[in-house]
Amino acid sequence: MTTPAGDRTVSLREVGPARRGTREDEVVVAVSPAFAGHFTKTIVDVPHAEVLRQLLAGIEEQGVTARVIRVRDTADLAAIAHLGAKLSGSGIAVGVLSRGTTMLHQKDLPRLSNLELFPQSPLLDAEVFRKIGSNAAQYAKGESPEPVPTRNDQMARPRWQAKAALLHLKEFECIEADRGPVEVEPAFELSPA
Amino acid sequence: MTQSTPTTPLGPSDYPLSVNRPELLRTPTGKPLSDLTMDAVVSGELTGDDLRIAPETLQLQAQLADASDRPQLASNFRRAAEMTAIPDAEVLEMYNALRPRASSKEQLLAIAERLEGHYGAAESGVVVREAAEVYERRNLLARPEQD
Amino acid sequence: MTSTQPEAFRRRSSRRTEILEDRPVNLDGFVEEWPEKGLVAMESEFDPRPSVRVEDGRIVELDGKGRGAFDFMDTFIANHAIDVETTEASMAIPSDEIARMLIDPNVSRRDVLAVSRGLTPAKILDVVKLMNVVEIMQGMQKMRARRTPANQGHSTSARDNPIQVAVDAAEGALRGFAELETTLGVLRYAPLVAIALQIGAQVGRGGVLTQCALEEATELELGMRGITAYAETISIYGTESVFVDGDDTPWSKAFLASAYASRGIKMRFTSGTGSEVQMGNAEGKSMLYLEIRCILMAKGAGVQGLQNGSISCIGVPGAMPGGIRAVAAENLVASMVDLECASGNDQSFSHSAMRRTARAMPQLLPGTDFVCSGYSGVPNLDNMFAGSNFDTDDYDDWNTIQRDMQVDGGLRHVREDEILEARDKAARALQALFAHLDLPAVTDDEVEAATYANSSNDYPLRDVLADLKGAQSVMDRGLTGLDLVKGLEATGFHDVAENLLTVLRQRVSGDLLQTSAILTPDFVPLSAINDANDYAGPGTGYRLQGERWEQLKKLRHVTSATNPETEVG
Amino acid sequence: MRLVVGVDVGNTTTEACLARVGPEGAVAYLGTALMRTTGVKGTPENADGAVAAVRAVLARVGPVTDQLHAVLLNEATPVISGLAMETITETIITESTMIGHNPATPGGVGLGVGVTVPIGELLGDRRGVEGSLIVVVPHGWDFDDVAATLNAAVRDGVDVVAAVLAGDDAVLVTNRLEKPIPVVDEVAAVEKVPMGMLAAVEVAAPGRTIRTLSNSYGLATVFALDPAQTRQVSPVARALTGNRSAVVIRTPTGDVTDRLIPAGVLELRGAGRTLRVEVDAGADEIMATVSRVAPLDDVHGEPGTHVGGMLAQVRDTMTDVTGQPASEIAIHDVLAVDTIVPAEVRGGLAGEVAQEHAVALAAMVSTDRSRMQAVADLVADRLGTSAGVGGVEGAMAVRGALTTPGVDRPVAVIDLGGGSTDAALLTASGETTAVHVAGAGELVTKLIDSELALDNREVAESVKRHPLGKVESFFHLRHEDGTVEFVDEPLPPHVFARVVVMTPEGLVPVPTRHSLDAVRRVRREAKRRVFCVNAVRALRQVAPQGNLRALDFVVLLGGSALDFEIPDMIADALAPHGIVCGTGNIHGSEGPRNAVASGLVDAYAEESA
Repeated sequence: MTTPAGDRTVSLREVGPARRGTREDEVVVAVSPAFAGHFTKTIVDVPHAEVLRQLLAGIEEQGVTARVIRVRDTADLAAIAHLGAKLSGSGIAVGVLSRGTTMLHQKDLPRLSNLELFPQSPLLDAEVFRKIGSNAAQYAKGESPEPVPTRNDQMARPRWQAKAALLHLKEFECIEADRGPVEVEPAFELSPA
Repeated sequence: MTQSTPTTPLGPSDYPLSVNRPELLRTPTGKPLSDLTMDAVVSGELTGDDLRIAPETLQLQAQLADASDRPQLASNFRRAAEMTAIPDAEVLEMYNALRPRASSKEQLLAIAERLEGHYGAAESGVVVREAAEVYERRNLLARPEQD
Repeated sequence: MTSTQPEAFRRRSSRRTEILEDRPVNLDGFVEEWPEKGLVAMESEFDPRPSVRVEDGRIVELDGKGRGAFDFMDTFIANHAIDVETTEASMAIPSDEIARMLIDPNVSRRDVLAVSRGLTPAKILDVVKLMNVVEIMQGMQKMRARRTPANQGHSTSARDNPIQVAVDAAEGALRGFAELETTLGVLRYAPLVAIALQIGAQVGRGGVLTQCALEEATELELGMRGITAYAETISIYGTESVFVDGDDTPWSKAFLASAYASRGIKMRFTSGTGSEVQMGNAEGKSMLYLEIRCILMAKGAGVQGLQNGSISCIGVPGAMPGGIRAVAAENLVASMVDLECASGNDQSFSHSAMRRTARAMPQLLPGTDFVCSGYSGVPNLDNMFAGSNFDTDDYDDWNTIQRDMQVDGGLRHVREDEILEARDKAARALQALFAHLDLPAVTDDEVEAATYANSSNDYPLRDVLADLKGAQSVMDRGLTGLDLVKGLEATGFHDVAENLLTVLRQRVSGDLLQTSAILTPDFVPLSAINDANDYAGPGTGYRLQGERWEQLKKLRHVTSATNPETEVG
Repeated sequence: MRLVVGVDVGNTTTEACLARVGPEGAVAYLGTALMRTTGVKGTPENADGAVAAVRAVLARVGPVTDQLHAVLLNEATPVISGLAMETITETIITESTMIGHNPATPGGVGLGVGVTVPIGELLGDRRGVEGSLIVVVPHGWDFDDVAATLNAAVRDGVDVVAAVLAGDDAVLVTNRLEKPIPVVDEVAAVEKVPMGMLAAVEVAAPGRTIRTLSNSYGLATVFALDPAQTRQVSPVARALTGNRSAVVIRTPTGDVTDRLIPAGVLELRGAGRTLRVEVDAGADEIMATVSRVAPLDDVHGEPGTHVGGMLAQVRDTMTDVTGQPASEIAIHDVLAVDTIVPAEVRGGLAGEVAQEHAVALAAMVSTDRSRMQAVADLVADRLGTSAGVGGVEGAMAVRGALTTPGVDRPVAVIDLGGGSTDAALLTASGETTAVHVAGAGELVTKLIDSELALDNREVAESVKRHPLGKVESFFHLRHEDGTVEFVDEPLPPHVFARVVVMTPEGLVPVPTRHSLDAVRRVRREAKRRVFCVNAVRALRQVAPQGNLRALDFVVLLGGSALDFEIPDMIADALAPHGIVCGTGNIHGSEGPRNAVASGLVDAYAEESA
């Protein structure tokens, strides 16, 4: 790779309770309790710093602003994404779990529904996260993006199914019941190559 | 119905009925098994109703299940015999009503009453009544809209 | 992948390690146990201790819980699955004694059932926990409901091409599957593909039963119309919260079971170890304990059988220590409570061919009602159930293992000329039937391609729009199995028409509703009633011998003893 | 009193009309039925559908099969149509001259002129880096790193004037630059951009288009061109018109051409002569040539071209149907339509798309060797009644059309079908003439499919049949007429923010980035170019001396007469000729259906009276 840089890390600094946004041109990225905290990478070792950077880049490239919130009282992806959507000025949110599973949600949809769902966490890489961010922003602008193509791999089951279950359980351990969502500021740091 | 009822309960040696006791079998339209021929199909004499199971036949299969020490299977066949009278769409409707948080207790009891009263489906009614009671205890009845 | 370690500190690997590292088995995932959360196969100190208490003819305590604390699974099992009359006596028998009964040839299947119908989930777990894999197999050999083992196949197409589904069903039926199952990529294709499956199956071998896995309403409708013959994808779960997440309860599923029977349609439930922990709500119980709750729930609902063996969650127990032993045990439990058991081996399980084979031994060697509840009768790339543990590439291996071990896994080697004949005939029958019913045409090129094809890539592309319209018209015009019979008869496929009519006629008798029922090539219903498992030790029960053994001795290449310069077959 | 059934075997549907005919020829219509046609129209396979239709109509009015006197079939001419589309222009870029594509989100604003240099050269000691630079960034560079590298270079005095990126990073990079420059991104084949060449990058503000590079003199200024060179680059400027961003690189022999592809030759024979026309001459020229040889005897296409293949296939199909040798099958009509197809530019570096011109062609064969008598014999046999061929389709259709309230002779009908558009005229004196012309509903679907680049006939068909809407939120949608509809239940997620087709089964999303208005324009234009053009063409062929003013009443029949806008569009097209045009309403109750079947009954009644 020609990129001269080394690996990036991210820390999420809490800046106060998450509030409903007022800008119509914003997308909320809602992360799960253990994202970029207890965990640092997805099930296939994509660093959370990269997940977040690409999601935010996809949104920014479309000229839309983004806010990041951490949901603390549930590890249910639909609940996280839906809460994000309700706090989003545009009504659009990206929800993401530590293991990488991602969902696009809109505030008027029933919680159990979604705009786009990416259930196969082992198949999500930086490029896909960029496209997900980009689509979220396009929905926020009222455009009609092509849904991000989802991939499928029959052999993902033997390789990843149990680890996914384990990560899911670990994420549940990090739930802090009765603590509301909090707005966070991502601070990316470049570790020396 | 013209179905002849055997005087003594059936036992394992009567199975399969289609081979050993065809004389006991009738379609819901009253035809014997031997009428279900290719000629009858081609001439248009047979309709879809001729290829359904009759409630009496399900009762016979229930006897066989009982005689094979399968009381739960037998009960299922008896409930099925009751349900042959319920139209397809209503069967699916009732099934959907039994899903968690889909119905209030009153709605479930109304279904039970319809089963018992309208269809004479006493055993099926019992299942729905039991569901109503358990759903109430386990908080699985329909709730007012919430987020 | 993630070589974050600086080069200098990386340890040098041996050549052998590199070779082992590259073995397919190392592409599989393995995780450590976490019993507190239920990430454990079957040995967990967090599982309940067995107990039962009956008052006034009602179970008031189950596995350490009083009735007031019952969740709906406890309630359903206590009310419907456990025999109140005998439970206290059965529960008083020490677990090791029951475990020994399971493997003791002097104790009949009936004697075991007399005890097992009074056992609670925790007690059953306690019993099977005492058994190693060989003992589990011994138990399965005796407790399987039907004496004669059988197998089930999948016939699907990555393009939902009905012609492919038909010809692969015909080949599968000819090779020996007693049941064939299909499902769709594009759901609206269902009517055409279900018809194709039915026609192909009846061409290959009259009396094969078919089903199309769909959401409940459409699956039931296709069954009621006589286009399919049985149903299987009725899922149940071992904890209340996961059951509710699946939008069902034991009562809704029990109601559905009666609904199927009321239409004369054979049906079984589906469950399996690992599904609850996979969905994050195992309530701290082992996978096998929760699966035993499913099995007893199915028993209580009065459904005749169960598809289990982890099924679509096989990657979870597969990654745990002793996980495949637990999967073998869940099949045994289904059989020991007198349910038909379609025993899994139906989902992509491992990158390693050795693991795939080993995983199937506890079902193949003792025999089950259906050794695979979906051996892929198409190449796995066409398998719309996300791939099976075995596919068409494995046919010859499977046949050879049957011959090596002298066990009946339900399949046989068939000469290519017979296979080509069946495939050609299935394609032509479908061509004639579609033309007769004014459904989208099947061209001669397609028939030709279908006869010699392996995967969906070998077929001409179909006009999907026309097919979908045709599929819709099947529903709109209310076509039934009877219309298929008429069409086949009118177009000169008399034998296929007769086969299908005979299958439809079975619905009137209800004989296929009994436990473990299949149809023999002579259209005789074979179930746990007239083909009850009578295993009583060496020399008894089902033995692979006589004509069937002669069939299974045949392989693609066997050198002739009379003239070693030639092959027999 | 006699019971008779008129049966019309059409291309897709078979219609039946049951009537009681009195001794004086009085007709009482008892009912109608509609079934799918079995087999190709005009072949013995039609018998199944005909019998089914007769049974259906009888079943509808009670058990009277035994009293059925006669079944009357139309003389149905087998009509087979074929469709082909030929791209006739192609935009080609040679030697990496231009990247004129329109990425959704370029970065920065303005014009930068400099020499191309790979970003790698800005790292390290930057030896050999001088002058104004356009930095080219290959795949694999992270946007943060690109921005950091450019900022560092600029801080050290390097004159970076613009950048060209492989990835979709332009906004990200410009947002991080200390000195703003125009940036074009999503250049897929960025490695083909020549280095060390003078180039220009221009980006316009959102909602604007570029001004300098789309202007020949702008290019001349930027690259210091002489008049001869300026003339050469004018196609480049033209190709960039309307873009929000562009890159032009000056290479020694680079060029952009708009090439005409030889699409084959049509040989038209008729009126005693044979004329040849190049398909790439366009639809107007083809149709003008067709009219010069009218009435057309036959058409051939140059072998080895799409046109040749299509015409041969039409002929083969007819051979299969009728058993007539291919040499005896003649193509009696063609319809050519100009269309536009989005196609990737050849030699492009960024998957640039140009709107290439194409010609769509429908051809039609009809034969007089009908086998309706065989169908009649089969029907008679199966129903145990008499059956005969009761009259020619066109003649029967006008008869049926006359039962529409408010219609009188002379009357013309236009039957808007799937493969062909048919017209027939009944004069005041009772003479009829009929004609089939190529091109109908299927061609409309094809035009919609290709112009919107849907590549999905099902969606195209749906776009053709139903009005459009745009889902603006989960609780409201805007119809194509601008009205807004609110709903109580949230709309399903798969239609959110999409242009949708309002089908009776619900909203179906159209997979396109085009706006609702663009989709609507394509749909209406396709219908106009096929049905309006064909209505006029067909009527001219049946009108006395080809004079449309001689027609008073025109009745529209057939499936497309039920379309929500085609009848109005045709009426508008005919209005200048003083024609009353509307959708038929057979017997005042059947709508545009059943005209031929009831015409058969009427003809029978008239004869027997």
